[in-house]
Amino acid sequence: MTTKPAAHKRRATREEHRLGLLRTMTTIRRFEEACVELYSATRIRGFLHLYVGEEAVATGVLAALGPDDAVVSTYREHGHALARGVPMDAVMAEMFGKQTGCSRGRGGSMHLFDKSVGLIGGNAIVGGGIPLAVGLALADRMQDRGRVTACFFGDGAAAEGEFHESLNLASLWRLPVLFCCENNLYAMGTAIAKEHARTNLAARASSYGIESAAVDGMDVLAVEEAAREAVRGIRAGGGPRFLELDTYRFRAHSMYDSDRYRNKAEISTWKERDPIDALVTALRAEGHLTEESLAHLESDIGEQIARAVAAAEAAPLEPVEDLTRFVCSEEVEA
Amino acid sequence: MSETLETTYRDALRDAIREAMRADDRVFLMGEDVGDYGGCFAVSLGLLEEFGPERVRDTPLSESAFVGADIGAAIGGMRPIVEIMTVNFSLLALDQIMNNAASLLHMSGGQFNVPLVIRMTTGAGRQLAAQHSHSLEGWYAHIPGLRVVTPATLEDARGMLATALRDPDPVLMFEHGSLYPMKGTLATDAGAVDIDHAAVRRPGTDVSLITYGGSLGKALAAAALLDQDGVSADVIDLRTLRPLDDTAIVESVRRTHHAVIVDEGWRSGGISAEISARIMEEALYDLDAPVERVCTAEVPLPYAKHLEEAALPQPPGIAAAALRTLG
Amino acid sequence: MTDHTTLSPDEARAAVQGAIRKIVPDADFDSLGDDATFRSELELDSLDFLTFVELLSTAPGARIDESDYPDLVSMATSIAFLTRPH
Amino acid sequence: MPSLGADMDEGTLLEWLVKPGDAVHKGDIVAVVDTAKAAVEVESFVEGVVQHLLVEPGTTVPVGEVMATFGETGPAPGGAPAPAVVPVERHPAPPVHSPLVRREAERRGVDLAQVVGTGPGGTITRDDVTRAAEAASALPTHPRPVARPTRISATPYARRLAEELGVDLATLVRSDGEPIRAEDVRTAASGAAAVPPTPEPEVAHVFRPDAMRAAIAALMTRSKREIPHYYLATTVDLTRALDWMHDRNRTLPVTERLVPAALLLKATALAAQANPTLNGLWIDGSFVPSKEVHLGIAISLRGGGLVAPALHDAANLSVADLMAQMRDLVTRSRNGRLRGSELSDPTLTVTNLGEQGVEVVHGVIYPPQVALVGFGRVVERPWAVDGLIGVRPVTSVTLAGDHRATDGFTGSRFLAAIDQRLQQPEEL
Repeated sequence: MTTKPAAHKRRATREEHRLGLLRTMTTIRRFEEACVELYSATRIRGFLHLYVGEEAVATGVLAALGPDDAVVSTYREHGHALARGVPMDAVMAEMFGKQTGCSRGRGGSMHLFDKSVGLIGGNAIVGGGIPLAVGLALADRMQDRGRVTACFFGDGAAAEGEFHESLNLASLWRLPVLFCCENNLYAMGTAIAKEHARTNLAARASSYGIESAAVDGMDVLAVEEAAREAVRGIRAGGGPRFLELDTYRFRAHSMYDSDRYRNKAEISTWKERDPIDALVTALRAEGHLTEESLAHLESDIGEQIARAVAAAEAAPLEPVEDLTRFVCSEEVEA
Repeated sequence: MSETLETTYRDALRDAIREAMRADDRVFLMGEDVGDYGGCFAVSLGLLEEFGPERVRDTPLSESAFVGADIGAAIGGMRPIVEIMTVNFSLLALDQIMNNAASLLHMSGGQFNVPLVIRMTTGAGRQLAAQHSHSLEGWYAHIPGLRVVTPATLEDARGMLATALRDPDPVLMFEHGSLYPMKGTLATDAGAVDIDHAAVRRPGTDVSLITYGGSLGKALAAAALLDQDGVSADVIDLRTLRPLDDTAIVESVRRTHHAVIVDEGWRSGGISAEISARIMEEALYDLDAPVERVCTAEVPLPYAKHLEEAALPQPPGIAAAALRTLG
Repeated sequence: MTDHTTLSPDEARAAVQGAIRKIVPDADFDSLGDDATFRSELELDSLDFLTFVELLSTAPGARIDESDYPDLVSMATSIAFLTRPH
Repeated sequence: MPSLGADMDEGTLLEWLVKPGDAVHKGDIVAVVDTAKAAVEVESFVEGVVQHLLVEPGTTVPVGEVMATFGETGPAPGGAPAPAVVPVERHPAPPVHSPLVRREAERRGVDLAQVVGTGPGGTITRDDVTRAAEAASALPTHPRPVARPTRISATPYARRLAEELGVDLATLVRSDGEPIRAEDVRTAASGAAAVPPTPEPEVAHVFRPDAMRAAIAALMTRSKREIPHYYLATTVDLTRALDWMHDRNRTLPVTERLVPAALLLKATALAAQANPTLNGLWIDGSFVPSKEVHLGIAISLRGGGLVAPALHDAANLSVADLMAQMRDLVTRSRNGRLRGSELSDPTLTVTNLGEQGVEVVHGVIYPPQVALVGFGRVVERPWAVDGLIGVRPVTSVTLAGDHRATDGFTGSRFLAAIDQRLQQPEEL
């Protein structure tokens, strides 16, 4: 993927950078659309939670991170994995449960891991990744590393005890964590107003002494800017930061969900704010994107996805004899 | 011969922590009241003064967050020792222990191991009533990806931690609350011990008493009672509940043909059931009587002393069970 | 039969009881009575009886021949035999 | 029919939202399907024009079934429809039978592969199995297997030990209903001369009275059930034998003196050596003679019970040695310290109940031996010798013989041989 920060390279122009963001968001969108089709055809199984509509959040936040930073995510993490630079072939193979998958077929859609880019999972327990992120940050602090850990979770997680315990601990110890709350207004099928006494989640984080901001999560540029500012503050030793990223998922919670708790008008209204469309419109208006270059981008991504699917289809399965590998470490530390 | 020193289980644990922290900068201790207070059971008394607040970290009462944070810190290159005050509080961190510590390595296809040691106090016998008297080590032994150790002797209290810290994967160490004041002598150069094998604490020929942790002393007392009846008991200290040392269990049963499992956990679905099942699987044709189990009565532990004593395994009950197997 | 010091009745009783107890450890002499026949009441067989004789022979002065066996059938006869001057 | 969840195998079409001729774009909702969990909208993954709708609303179809076809243009009457969805990999599912059905089929010997199911989706029901079984029984079939014998209750270790020591558990079933334990098996091995055991050091055998009673009960029951006994008796004049013994004893210390039993045993051993068809074991329907005479000596234990350990190779022992070994054997029996071989080796057993006062013993053979010799009490009886009547010490000698192995003729020759030996005590 393109947004894996590459500070050593020539600094991209502003236009190049924005085109990169577009490519990332579009890649996530098309990848997931392919997943829906593959799921319907039973090639992908298990739970499948789609990020469609929320692409600006992962894309914008991860554009603000450095290569050594860490990312902890949720079960709706295809976007984070791709935006962070996990190779698409490895993500797709994981969806297929193949040996070449980024978790060797043991994780599936909800548990994408890649040590090489600092992605410490896809965590399928709501709120379960938050303490983990705090601990990663603690280790960095104790070892004087300048690393930042970005921790993604949703509005649903903000009702969990682990959310509150972790925010308190991170603030208490001034740990370098960037809390990214993807507020898509629904905890699965329960609207935010039905689950939170106060729906202003950023304010809630503030109460723990964490500098917080609410950001338009449908605007990738706004997200990136807010994230850069927060990361700067964290690296400067100011302790954790909290971003509430207001967004919306265009599709149901998961494949089996009939979406009966939302009305179509609400969905349509949010679709008008499609983050990809918004960026396309802006780039066109500035003259940085033509019909041809957009078509070229789309066909490029289409081919990449087709290759990933073909590779996943062809990839070997993990041998059943290896079923119990990775329950315990295979090599004891010297 | 090496020199010996008079010590206690508590002091042996502290010496082990101190030695580990001196040897490796990555090792640190974290938990509720481990610092200023000196540890709820005084295990970490004095460590704050020696190592400072960065490495002896008092935490908020947030079991899930600080256990989760230690998992993160372990992944991040540290070697945390977490103290959970008592096993009942570990339930608040069960999500982290099970869904993260035990699962991450496998879920990530071998990419993220969690070199973490979680110590906690377990067991009853101190009139602490229903919420502070659990023996849930058997529960944790159910979970693949964890190692569960139960030091029952001074040597193990002194030596298991170092080995546990060398383990690349999470180790849960259950310290029975009644053992902390236990006195005895220990070699001054006592150090790391293996955490793979069970130990025969008293060899015998007629019946196997299979136990661990806080029940070891009771099993040994029962063995002394049996001795008076001319019955020779083989007392096995399991030491590690996961992975179980099947070989030691089976070898003992092959010697004696009669087995009694003594477990302070409840009987239904407990580790005693697992041990019994393994004996059936691997040594059925050596059994000359059904396996007997002496476990805690199926009640939340009561406060009153006589009720608590009645609920827990006691030497006469263990001896009686042994005699039942002998017909 | 050489003339040795003979046993007193109490010594003789003790010697008989000691010998019998070695063969039948739980023999109850109180309920047995002095006239009870050892072989039937205590279920002594010929080998047991031989052992009994063997044990009694170790008592001072006692040389017991086969012909003496009928004198050793009960406590009363045994005491009489052992206290009799030889 | 798309798969809308990992556990979805089929779906019911609720309604079509398109009709033939409609242009459809990728992502358009074309139908609503009931997945049994919820009504879910189905989107199209293709662009094109609806040609045929192949499934009627209200119909339940499996995942992967083609529901509609799309083309570049409108419907082409008679044209081959093109599938609209990615073909789903479907393996023919192996038939799933309920545990009840499987158990019933096994019990009745029905091959489920041959049964036509009438249940939902063609599944086989219990009634189907019943019908198949009844149909099969209407045909000439193999005889039903013989009912298995009642299961014997024994501990696993006892079972293993019984196999190792060659003990038949059926003979050890306890009257108290408790399972047979290892100890019962060892006790039985001590009473029953069985197949040669594995060499065993002297071990402690704690004989429990109740277990031993049960073992004796089982063994004797088996004997009376399996062995057709015949009985012979004769009376033997012991004058010479006892005179010889008393003479000998007179010069000896108590420890070396003989008892009459030693002479009786020696005579029996020699007689058995001369009549080998009485000395051995009945195994699997035939007699296996033994080269040595291992005399089993029935020894009553204090507190009840009985063992009959072997006096090895008795025929070749001097009377003095036999006497010494007999004493040792009796002592060790009563201390519970017999060797495994002693418990299992006897080839012919002698019971000497005469010691306890009875005049005649009609014994029960210890399986798998084929004879048992009994000696009664030595009594003084008027006895005619050379035309004169005198009072003589005599004993009654009996033989219980296994009629499968020998006849009365052999038995009487054997008793005569014992008599003969006892008349020449110095030859013993």
